[in-house]
Amino acid sequence: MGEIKEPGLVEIEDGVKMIPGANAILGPLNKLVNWGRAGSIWPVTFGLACCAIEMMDTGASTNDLDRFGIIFRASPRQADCMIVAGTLTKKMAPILRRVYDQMPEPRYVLAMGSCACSGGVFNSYAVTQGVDTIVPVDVYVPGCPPRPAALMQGLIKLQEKILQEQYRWSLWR
Amino acid sequence: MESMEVARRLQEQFSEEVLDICDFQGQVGVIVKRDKIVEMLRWLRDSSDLRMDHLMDLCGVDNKNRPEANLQRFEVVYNLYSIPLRHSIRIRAQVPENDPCVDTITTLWTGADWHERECFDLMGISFTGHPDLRRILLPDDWQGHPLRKEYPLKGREEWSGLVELQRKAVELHQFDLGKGILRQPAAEQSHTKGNDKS
Amino acid sequence: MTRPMTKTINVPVADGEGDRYTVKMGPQHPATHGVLRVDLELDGETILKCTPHVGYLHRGFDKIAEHRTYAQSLILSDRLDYIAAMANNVGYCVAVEKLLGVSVPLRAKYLRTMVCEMSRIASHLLWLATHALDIGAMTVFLYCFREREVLLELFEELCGARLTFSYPRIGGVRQDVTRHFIDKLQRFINEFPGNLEEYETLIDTNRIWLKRTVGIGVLSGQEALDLGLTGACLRGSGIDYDIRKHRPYDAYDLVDFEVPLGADGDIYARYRCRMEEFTQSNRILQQCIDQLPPGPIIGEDAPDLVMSLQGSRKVEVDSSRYGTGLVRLLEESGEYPAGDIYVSTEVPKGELGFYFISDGSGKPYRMHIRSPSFIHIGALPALVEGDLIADLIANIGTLDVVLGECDR
Amino acid sequence: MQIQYKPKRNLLQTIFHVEIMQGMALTLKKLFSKPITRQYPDERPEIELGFRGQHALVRDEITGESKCVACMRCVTVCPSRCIYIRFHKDEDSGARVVDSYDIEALRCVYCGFCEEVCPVNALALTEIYEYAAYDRESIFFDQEKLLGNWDRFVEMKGKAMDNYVNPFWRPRGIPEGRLTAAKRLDVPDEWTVEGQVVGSQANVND
Amino acid sequence: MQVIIILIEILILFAIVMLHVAYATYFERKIIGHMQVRLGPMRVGWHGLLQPIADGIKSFFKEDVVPEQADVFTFRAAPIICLVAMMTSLAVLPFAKGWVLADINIGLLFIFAMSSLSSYGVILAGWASNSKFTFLGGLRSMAQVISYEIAMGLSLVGVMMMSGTLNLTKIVEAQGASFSGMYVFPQIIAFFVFCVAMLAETNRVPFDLPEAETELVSGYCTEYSGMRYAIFFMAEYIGMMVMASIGTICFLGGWSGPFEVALFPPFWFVAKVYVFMFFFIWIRATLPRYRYDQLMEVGWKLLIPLALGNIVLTGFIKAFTG
Repeated sequence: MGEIKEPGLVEIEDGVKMIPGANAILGPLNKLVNWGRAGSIWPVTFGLACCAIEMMDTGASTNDLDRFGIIFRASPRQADCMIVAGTLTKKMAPILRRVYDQMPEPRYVLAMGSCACSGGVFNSYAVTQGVDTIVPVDVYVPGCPPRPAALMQGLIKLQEKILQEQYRWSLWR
Repeated sequence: MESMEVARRLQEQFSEEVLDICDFQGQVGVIVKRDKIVEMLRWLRDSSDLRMDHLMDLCGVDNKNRPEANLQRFEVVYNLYSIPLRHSIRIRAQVPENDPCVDTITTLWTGADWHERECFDLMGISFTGHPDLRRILLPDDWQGHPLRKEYPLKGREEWSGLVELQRKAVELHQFDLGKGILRQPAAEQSHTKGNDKS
Repeated sequence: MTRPMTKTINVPVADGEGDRYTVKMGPQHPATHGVLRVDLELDGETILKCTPHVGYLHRGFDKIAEHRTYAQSLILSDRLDYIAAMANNVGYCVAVEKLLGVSVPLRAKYLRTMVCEMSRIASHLLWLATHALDIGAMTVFLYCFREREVLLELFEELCGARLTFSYPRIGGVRQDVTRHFIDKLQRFINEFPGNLEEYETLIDTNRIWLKRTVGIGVLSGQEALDLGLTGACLRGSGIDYDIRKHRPYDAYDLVDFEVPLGADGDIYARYRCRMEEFTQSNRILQQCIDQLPPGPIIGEDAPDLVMSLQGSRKVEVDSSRYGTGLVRLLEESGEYPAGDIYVSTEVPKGELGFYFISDGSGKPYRMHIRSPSFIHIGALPALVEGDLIADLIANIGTLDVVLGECDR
Repeated sequence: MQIQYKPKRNLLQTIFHVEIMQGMALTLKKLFSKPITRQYPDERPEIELGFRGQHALVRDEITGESKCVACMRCVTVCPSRCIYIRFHKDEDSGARVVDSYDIEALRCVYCGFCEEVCPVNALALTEIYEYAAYDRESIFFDQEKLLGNWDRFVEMKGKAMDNYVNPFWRPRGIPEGRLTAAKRLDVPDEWTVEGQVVGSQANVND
Repeated sequence: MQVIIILIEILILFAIVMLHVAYATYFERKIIGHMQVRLGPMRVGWHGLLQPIADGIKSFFKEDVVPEQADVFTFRAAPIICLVAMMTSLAVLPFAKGWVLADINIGLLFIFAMSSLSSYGVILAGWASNSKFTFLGGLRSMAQVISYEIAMGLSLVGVMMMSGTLNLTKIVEAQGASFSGMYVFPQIIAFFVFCVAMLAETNRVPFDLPEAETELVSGYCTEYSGMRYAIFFMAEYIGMMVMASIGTICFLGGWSGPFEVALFPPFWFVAKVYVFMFFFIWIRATLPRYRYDQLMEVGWKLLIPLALGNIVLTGFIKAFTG
């Protein structure tokens, strides 16, 4: 377990880092980076239950997520965002965490549907009550399952969130 | 053939084993002892005028709070159907609490394999002679059998794997650069009431 | 920058023992239709041993149902096989009606048959879509979703939700159909054969498709029966078992349809069976529209949504002020019949059975669901051992499994 | 019924890849056909009456408050148990007064049972579905938020709200005699038992 | 001075090819989208025109993960090998008369050498990631490239026999001088073999087994993230362009066309390359995927005999017509 070392960066508040005195160049660049990220969110296919079907439907012709530059990647290494679509059981929780850990920064999590957000009707021995106890969640999309347009609205919300970020760059080795 | 007729035939053949025959909404169940269950089912499957070749369902039941008298603590229920002759029957094998085990019927139907594993996993009834009796739906290191009546809906204590995971998640959250929300599972929060009182 | 917890999943590439090695496919894998995990022991690409692991979506349906009334548990059946939720709803209601001895009006029966068949088409469309995608034909996937979307919109118009309908009620259905709905459905029925032709143009006689499906995953009728397969998987092997014909429920004995049977028992035979079922379902839909009788849509003796429970506080409703509620309360207050019952219906995947034990309290004492997918995944090793990895994918596709139903 | 296979391709068809050419012709044809994509958020999907979306408490036009009478039927029927009502009895009239009405929307399964059993049509699942949020708190609805949701819904629907009938307040095809007084709303003819759609070959005398 | 000019030329070529690669992805997503009755990228820029740029920026600023148990040096080198090999083969392609970086005598052979070299990158990537899916992907790729390299080489032997040279410029010139103006007509069998082998060499549907998404997750690049994945992606598209260029040069008559485009001599060349690219995409939108052993069967039992037969046939025709 190592410390995060980012030479030259100063953390000005939680999660916000900057290089002192470099605003003039980095400001526009920051915008550009955020624009690129917001315009090309590649989610990892993490379909668990009912919501996965609506997620597929969102990617299909009628709604077409490709319009937003969103294409599903099978490998978490190439993904930017994880759409947790469906009930997360306790048996599945370690795998969710592992997939999340395999994703490179910057990474986002979108909890889709009641079950992912809070466990939903399945308040039983086998179901985790919300994925946000396992991974940090950026956007909650309510619905059971949310209709495709609702998922798209969630993704637009995520884009808005990305566009407001400040200097969240990981280093390229 | 009528289901009642099948039940009678079974009683004639295995008079020692059959304890009772019950009829509810047109469906006939035969309550039997567990000892000769494999022979009984084989006879039902193979005898030429019954030919119950389709095992529809197999499940375990916990009889703890059941009003009917003379039942053992557990029972294993077999639902059979004959595709060519179109009749069905239900066999209820009684299983005592102190020795919850039944002979496996995977020798008769390969498909019974997973049914029996499920029954073992959730009800804790073991099947002698089963080739691969492991937990199937729950993690291997799970404690208890959820479908028993004394097991509460939400379980008694948290599965150790999840506790460990949530601890790790909190520990690793400091390395996340994003602003996602990680909820502390332990702290009871006002917005996640979940008023399931059972 | 060092990051913790970013390790590869696997152990070193060769595990000793010559060329044998193991691969764990899933639970997060694009071809496993959800969260199925398959452990493979491979020699090169040949599968020596295949062990499916399920339970990653086990939510404890049986236990939850013991803590809900019969009316409330209806919503659980939505989430069983979420691709054909309507067929599950109907299956659940048929079982509970038989248990409680509730009768269903004829119009409701026809409506149920209609939505069941719509659901069958929707489910088979998704099966075809994912099956084709697994084998690599991605366009079929999107064409299928195009038609599925029409059906989902129809469902939405009927009951307000796209996937989890909760449309049937114990003793009837929730909403009547409108003229607009019927017209839209009629248009779908008319256009559907043309769309079927489109899919067939892309894959049916395509040489690559034939190479991937003919003679792969062969099961004889006796083997299929032995494994407990039902639905198109069993009929593809030539065994005539369709619950709609064997033990008719709803209006299936009033409509005319045929049960397609295959002979070869391979993936292609199962594929053709399901393609034929599309046509038959379309026929049933047309008959349902034509024969839809007038009358009530919910029975006189149907229990209330707010079911009273034996020995619990009665729901306080001032009936003089608010009438008798939406449907009649069981005034006997919790006198439910006690006994056990197994009722199965033909859902798109196969035989879906509900085993209920009632102790007369208004909540099921025990509910057990016999789900076709559970049995079908159990049969996977018998289908794939000795074949290649690519055949495993095709075989998972042909079994048409839904993990929500398998794990419950 | 035995299934029929299409005839096997002959040598010429094999050499010229006829079936593949047909497939390619189809995709090429589709290239020039009109895409069916609905461009959300510019074009929104048409939501049918009775879509089960965001929760709202109906604002009574006269009092400006919620219509809820705290009969607890919705709490009783809710399968996911996400409705929480606190009330006390008014000492003068004996009527119940609602203190708080909370819905944990993240736990809700949108089955619509609550609006169906509500005797006074106090609760509705509106046609609003876009309410994703960054935190849980904003999707936890208390009474204020629920009434606000209703206002938002009224604003969205505009004038059409004058005779709004939620299909779950007054399910289609249910005879009037089986409904509470408040649920006997004015509905289109088609929704009544008398005006229902009947098939052309139906045996009416049955 | 000469060196500087060449360097500038290389830079220009590099920039143009990169832009083409970026927009080839856009082209593919649009075409495939419309074939599937949807729209493809629409919202990043006008009609999604800035989509490739956004993808690039995102990839560039993405964290680069090297798995702990991977062979770090090989893992990092593999994508570079792929890209360099593909880029190098661009040097010998004549885009128009005189528009070529290195007009060498063994142009065709050089391209074969380079495209085989790039498959080393794939194999190394599969091995170095130390994951089974990538390993299987790498193995599949190796076997596939070896088998189809032969078929492809043999299919072009006919062209060499007719033109009598390996120099790409001269092949085009010889073609222009021939009876039909294009070798696709006399060499129709070779053209068929070439097209199939081309799909296999570039790992495209129906031969995309090394990266078959539903079987091997992402195949050999499963463990790659960020920029390194983007490099693989670029290499694949450059590979497609190189193959399309060879097809254009050897069968469709290179830069020659019905009329000269005055200001932009490579016009016909680029147009023909895009026809090939469209063909790639069209196939991808239509066909399912072969199984691994069937792929080998097609390669060894169908394509190689066909190509050999074509050589014999060409030889006879050559011998009798002089």
